[in-house]
Amino acid sequence: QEEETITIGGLATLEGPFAAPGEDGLRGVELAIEEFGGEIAGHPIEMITASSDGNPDVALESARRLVEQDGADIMIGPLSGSEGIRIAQYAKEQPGTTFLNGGSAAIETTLVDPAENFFRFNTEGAQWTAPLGEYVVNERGWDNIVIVSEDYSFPYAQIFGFMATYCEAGGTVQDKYFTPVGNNDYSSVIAQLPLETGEVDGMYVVLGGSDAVNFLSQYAQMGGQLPIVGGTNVTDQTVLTTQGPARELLPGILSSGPVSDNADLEAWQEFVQRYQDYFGDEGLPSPSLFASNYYTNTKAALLALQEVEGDLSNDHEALNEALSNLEFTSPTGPVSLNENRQATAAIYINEVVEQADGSLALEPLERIEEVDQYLGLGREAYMELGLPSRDNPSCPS
Amino acid sequence: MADAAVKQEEALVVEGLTRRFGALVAVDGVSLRVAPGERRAVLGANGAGKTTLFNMIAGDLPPSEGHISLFGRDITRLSPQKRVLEGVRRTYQKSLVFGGLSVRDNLYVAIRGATGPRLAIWRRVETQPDRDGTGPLAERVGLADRLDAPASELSHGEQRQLELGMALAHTPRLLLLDEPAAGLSTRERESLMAMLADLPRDLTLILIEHDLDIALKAVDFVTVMHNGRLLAEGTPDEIAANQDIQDIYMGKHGQ
Amino acid sequence: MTLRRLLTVVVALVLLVYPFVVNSFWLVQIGGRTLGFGTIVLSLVFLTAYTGMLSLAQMTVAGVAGYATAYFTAPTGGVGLELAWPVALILALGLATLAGLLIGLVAVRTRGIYTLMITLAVAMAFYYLTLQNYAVFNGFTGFNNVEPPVIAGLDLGAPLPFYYLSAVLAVLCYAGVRHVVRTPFGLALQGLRDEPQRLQALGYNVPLLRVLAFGLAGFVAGIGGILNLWLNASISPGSVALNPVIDVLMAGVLGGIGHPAGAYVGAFVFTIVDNFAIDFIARERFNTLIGLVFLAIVLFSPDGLTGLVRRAWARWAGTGRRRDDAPDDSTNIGK
Amino acid sequence: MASDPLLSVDGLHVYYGSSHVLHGVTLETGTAPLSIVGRNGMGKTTLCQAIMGLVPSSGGEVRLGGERISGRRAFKVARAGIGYVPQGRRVFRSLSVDEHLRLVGKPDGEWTVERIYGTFPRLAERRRNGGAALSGGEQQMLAISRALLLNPRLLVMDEPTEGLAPVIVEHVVEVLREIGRSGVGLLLVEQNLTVATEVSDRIMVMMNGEIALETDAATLLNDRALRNRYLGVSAEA
Amino acid sequence: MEALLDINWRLFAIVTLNGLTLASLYFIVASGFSLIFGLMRVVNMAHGSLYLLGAYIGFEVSEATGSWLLGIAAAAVVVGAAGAALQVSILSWMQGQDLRQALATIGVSIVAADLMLAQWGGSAYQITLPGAVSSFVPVPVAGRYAMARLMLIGFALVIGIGLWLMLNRTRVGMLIRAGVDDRRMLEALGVNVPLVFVGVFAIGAGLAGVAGVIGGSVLSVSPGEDARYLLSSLIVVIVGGMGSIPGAAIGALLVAMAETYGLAYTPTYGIVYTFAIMVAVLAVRPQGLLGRAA
Ligand SMILES: Nc1ncnc2c1ncn2[C@@H]1O[C@H](COP(=O)(O)OP(=O)(O)OP(=O)(O)O)[C@@H](O)[C@H]1O
Ligand SMILES: Nc1ncnc2c1ncn2[C@@H]1O[C@H](COP(=O)(O)OP(=O)(O)OP(=O)(O)O)[C@@H](O)[C@H]1O
Ligand SMILES: [Mg+2]
Ligand SMILES: [Mg+2]
Repeated sequence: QEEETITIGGLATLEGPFAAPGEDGLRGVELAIEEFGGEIAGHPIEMITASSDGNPDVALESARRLVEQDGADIMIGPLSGSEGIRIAQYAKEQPGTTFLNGGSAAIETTLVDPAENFFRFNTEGAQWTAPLGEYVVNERGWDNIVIVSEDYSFPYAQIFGFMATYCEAGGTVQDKYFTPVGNNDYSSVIAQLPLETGEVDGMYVVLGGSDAVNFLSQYAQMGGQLPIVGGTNVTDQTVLTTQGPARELLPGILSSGPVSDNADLEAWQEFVQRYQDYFGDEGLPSPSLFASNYYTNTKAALLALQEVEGDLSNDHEALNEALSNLEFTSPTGPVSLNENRQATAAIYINEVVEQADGSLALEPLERIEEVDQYLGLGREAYMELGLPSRDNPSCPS
Repeated sequence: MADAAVKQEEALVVEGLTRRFGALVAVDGVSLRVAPGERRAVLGANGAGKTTLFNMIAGDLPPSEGHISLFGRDITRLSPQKRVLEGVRRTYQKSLVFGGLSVRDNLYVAIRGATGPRLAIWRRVETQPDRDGTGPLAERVGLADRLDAPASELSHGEQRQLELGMALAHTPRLLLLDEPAAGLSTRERESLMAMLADLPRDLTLILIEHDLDIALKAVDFVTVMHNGRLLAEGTPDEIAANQDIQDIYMGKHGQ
Repeated sequence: MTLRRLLTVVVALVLLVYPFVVNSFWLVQIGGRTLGFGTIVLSLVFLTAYTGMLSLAQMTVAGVAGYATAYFTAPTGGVGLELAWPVALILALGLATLAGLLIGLVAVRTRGIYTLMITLAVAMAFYYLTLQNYAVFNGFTGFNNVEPPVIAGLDLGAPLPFYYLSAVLAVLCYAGVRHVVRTPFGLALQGLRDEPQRLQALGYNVPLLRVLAFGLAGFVAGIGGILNLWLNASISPGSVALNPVIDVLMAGVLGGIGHPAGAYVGAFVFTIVDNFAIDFIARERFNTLIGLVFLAIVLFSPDGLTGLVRRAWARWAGTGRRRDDAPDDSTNIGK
Repeated sequence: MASDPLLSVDGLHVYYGSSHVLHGVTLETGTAPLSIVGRNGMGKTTLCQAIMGLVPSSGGEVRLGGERISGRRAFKVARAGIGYVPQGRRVFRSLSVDEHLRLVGKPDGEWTVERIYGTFPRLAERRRNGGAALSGGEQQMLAISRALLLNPRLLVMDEPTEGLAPVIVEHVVEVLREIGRSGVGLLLVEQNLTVATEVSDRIMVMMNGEIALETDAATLLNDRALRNRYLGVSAEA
Repeated sequence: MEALLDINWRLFAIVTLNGLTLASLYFIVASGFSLIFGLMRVVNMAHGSLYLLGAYIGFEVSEATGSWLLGIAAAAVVVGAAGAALQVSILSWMQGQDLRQALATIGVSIVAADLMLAQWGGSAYQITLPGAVSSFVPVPVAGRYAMARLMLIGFALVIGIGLWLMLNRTRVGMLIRAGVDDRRMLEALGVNVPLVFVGVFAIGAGLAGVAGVIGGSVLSVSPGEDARYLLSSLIVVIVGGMGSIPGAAIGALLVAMAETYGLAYTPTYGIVYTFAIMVAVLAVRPQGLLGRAA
């Protein structure tokens, strides 16, 4: 007989510059539900959505609407870092709902006083970049770099992860340049940067979206030739789908992150195939990082639901228990959670390449398995480092 | 009379007052002495500098040179609103009324401005004791039947009447009227005359007016300006008889 | 019975009964937000309707109160200073008033549309400041976990108490504004809106009045800001960014920027549209819908929804419109 | 009628919101000047504005030389040949005197910028002053000049002598008489009875939004009772 | 002492050039805004949207035709027409009610932003410059400098001088100022004021379109740029004085210089300096540096 419907609320950024990634994230949710035939143990699964514009206040408002008004049993989202912190905090007010992360990657969400019913099956910003620091020292032989970054928490986390292993491996950072959010003319920063290798071996750039495009093209305009490693956002879909001359500057850039377009991984290819089949022209040519993260989290929820046969009694006691112990193969490989309900998973080191059809894609150079929340330093040592900021970390000189 | 005593007695003393707009000298070294209770007219062709003189006395324009003193006190540097508190009130040649407020509220703001406290915030205007003053005031300027109309809906002439009413809200020591009769109909001009005659004797009045019927009848003394300078001073009869002034200002009217 | 008296009774009843007919979302997120956000809008309407100065910095002033409350009650990551909550709240409201006064000082010699531009720029300056400054504003992250106080066992953060707290404060602010505009001070403000030179010639200190008006508006916005902070339990630069700043204006216009009641009507409608527009139109394009609704109001009812209602009432009652203390056509405001 | 009158106003009604201000005004005028007098707030300005298309009328019509102009936009009314001197001067504050005149002036035509400067030498002296930086009387001269420069068929003047010095008033009276002689129509609203009667022989009195009386200058000047009744004048003028 | 000698003059020269070229871009964007605001007292909050639209149109056309100049022309025409349509269909109904017009344009900008997002997505676009300008020119002290950026200065000069001539050497400028002072009176003098206003609005909008193409070539465009350039235009005009073209130039210079020097020497508060300048100017001259007293 028909069981009670289980409602999944998808929260993503559907307004403003991050609307495209937000929409792709929700495609991930839809795809996962579809994969289970829209039903778990006789419970029809219904998906409802709400939008934010990247502002935590708005994200909270939408989450409340999904949970308190529309009665979402399970929440998937949100997309960006500070929204995630806010939603994880809201989760504590709503023990009767299970929250899974969407795409957000702030460290604090699952590190500082984490909520019992908030789960993140994707890796976060510092995890994404941790392997890269080591890689550039060991494989590229760079031991002195400059960093150019936007001045807010996500880039801090990315630099934090990167430097944690980079310094350990013997690298030094010549200088960090933080540019205020909202700036788009980088010429005056560029005037201070080395244009060619010499004393400095390379540049680590953490700028998102059009800022990355602006920076890279202005740097090239001024004749800059330093090799570039990028934060995860420098090579995401919004940048790779750039139109115009800046495209030519992207191939060759190194970066790291949880996905790689050309990964030779069965789970990934299967996911891409499924995505392309289901969405056809409506979706992006290839699923974005956000589609993958939302998909992974939704899939985790559905797997756990399946395990408990849709039992949501007692404030989702069984479901939350199942989620905590869940291990499965996501599009990027095996995932599991630690005691903070934060994923441990694989990270790729990628290089941007131009495909045969002219589009740009991430080519995997290396895959690092089981990167955990503590970046392999162990909880004690990691907690010693403190939270990332402009000045933390800095390589001991 | 000793000089000091004269100073004491003058209501308004203007000395060497000058105002330049770029190269143009709108008011050029004008000196005036107006006794308390005197009614004085300032006549002069268009652009002679009459309004500019008023602007400086009332503080709306800083003078380029010269001094102004009121009842023996130098007010040259005082801000306009301080001068009001010293007892100066004026009307504007172009009516400035509060369009969004009713006639009654317009008058009430004027009454409050004179007596204070101006920024009282605890009691509503309806329960303020001095609110009653608005009725008689409106009566005086012929607006009694328009008390509740918003000022923006008054006709031009009615706005002139309101303009006058706001200046009369409180008996000032020095009243400056800039063409009070302009825009008034014949009937309202007569009321104006009557009202001017009724003003308390200790009030000092200076009047700019092109309507000679009013200008010459309502005053004791006339000052004539021309091109920013003082051209002549005298009783109305003397002025009316002055041929130069007839030529440059009055035309055949004065004959 | 006049429209006003009838409405007063109806509104009072609705406010009292509302919590018992709605779920927690409608109680807090719609009701609480309408009242708190509406109070911020009220400060804008007050300034615009009665002083002719359209300030887009009201969200900023509210943000100052919010940040101050957070700073003094919920220190985060080494930023902040824990104080007893009454002290914290007094400080927060004092700082908001001060911020209002300072913005008033900056804008004191401007009018109408020029004030709008300058206050918008001030608002954006504050936004960038909060974003870049870590010592006081904790930068991009801001403050999280800011809970309202528990007084004598009553948790003001719980939905019902929070709602009533918001309602009481909103009613007080509204009544306060209605009162002030009919005092000599309020009349002087309106005089300043219409003809500042004349007001000065009547013995009023015009710049002082302007600055005081901003200060008063700052105080009201501060109350709204604290309610807004508690509603979200946190504050960050996003709370004072361009979007929320414009939201205040949008809500004011929706409700009618010529009358204080418009503030809450506007805040309510805005909150509803903001939350539910996504249901009316496929998930991508609901911002177009919001924009169009807003445009339609600006085009067809310059005095907003309250204006519509008042005109409808006037027609229905068959009488010529009685003039209220606020000018009926807000079309000229801000000129 | 054989030929259409220059201006005919027929049953004109105007409302401001719910207040009825013009109650069916009817008048006709040819090239001979016509003056309208009346107490404050009787609707004279409203009539002028309604003729110009600056306030909407809700009944009746206005014709210029037989051509219906009511309902048209103000600029079309002006182009049809009416020059308007508004009450309260309404000069453009950010235009200099010279710019005002050049804005409307045409090189050909009866009135040229040079002729204006000849007529009002004061304006020539102040040609660089901005509209807001003029004395009241200078503004009034400018407002009159602006209308003259259009070289209209009909001049509608709303209290054009307000704020002018007596010599200038005389001068304006001269100019208006000359205009009357040159075949240009004139509708003059005046508070100054002397001016009204000197310029035109035909006088209308407006009261409460209606033409209450039509008479000639001599009658009005000589009949105290009549003046008293319509204008509220008690003493002799 | 040592520190003084230590100044990196090359850096200083480059940063100064950067400031100049950024100022040029700001001026180009703000000129249309200043024109519309100064002459018609319309605070066109959709100016940023027109900028963005111009950039997208310029991109499409120059990609399709391979000609950058055609891109500019198309943007000028299309965005100019869009501006005219905005004036005719919405703003003319509320002429003289500046607040309402500002609000209406806010509404328009919300809708426009959403529709452009639907059409062009969230990616960053860059318009290909003609080959000739993608080179370097030697500059004393600074070493060498990108031609593309220097080109901005040229554009700013051309646009600035053109506007100045239009406003000060033709009757149009007079007409518009008069229309703003007292629209109804101007109509009563026989001027078709609505038509004049549509014309001005089209020119102002067209300038925004051109600015979009230029900005999209030297930097890039993506959603969100609309608000950014609206804000910069606002500040430029506030600082420089409304309606004054030389004022806009000076305003742009001050704002851009503050931003670039700030970014180079004290990056953290670079953006805040801009606002500090604004407040300082206002405190001394509320009508802006070259603005006429209101
Ligand atoms: N702000 C100003 N800038 C430049 N010139 C001005 C300014 N204000 C007034 N003037 C000039 O100064 C002269 C004196 O002006 P004022 O207003 O005092 O004349 P008035 O005597 O009152 O004339 P009227 O009788 O016409 O009102 C005039 O010629 C006028 O053009
Ligand atoms: N905008 C308006 N709204 C409402 N009522 C108005 C408006 N303008 C004028 N009135 C009213 O219409 C009536 C006629 O006004 P109008 O200006 O035509 O009078 P007038 O005869 O020209 O008077 P005056 O001699 O004072 O200029 C007056 O009672 C006035 O209060
Ligand atoms: Mg004068
Ligand atoms: Mg009149």
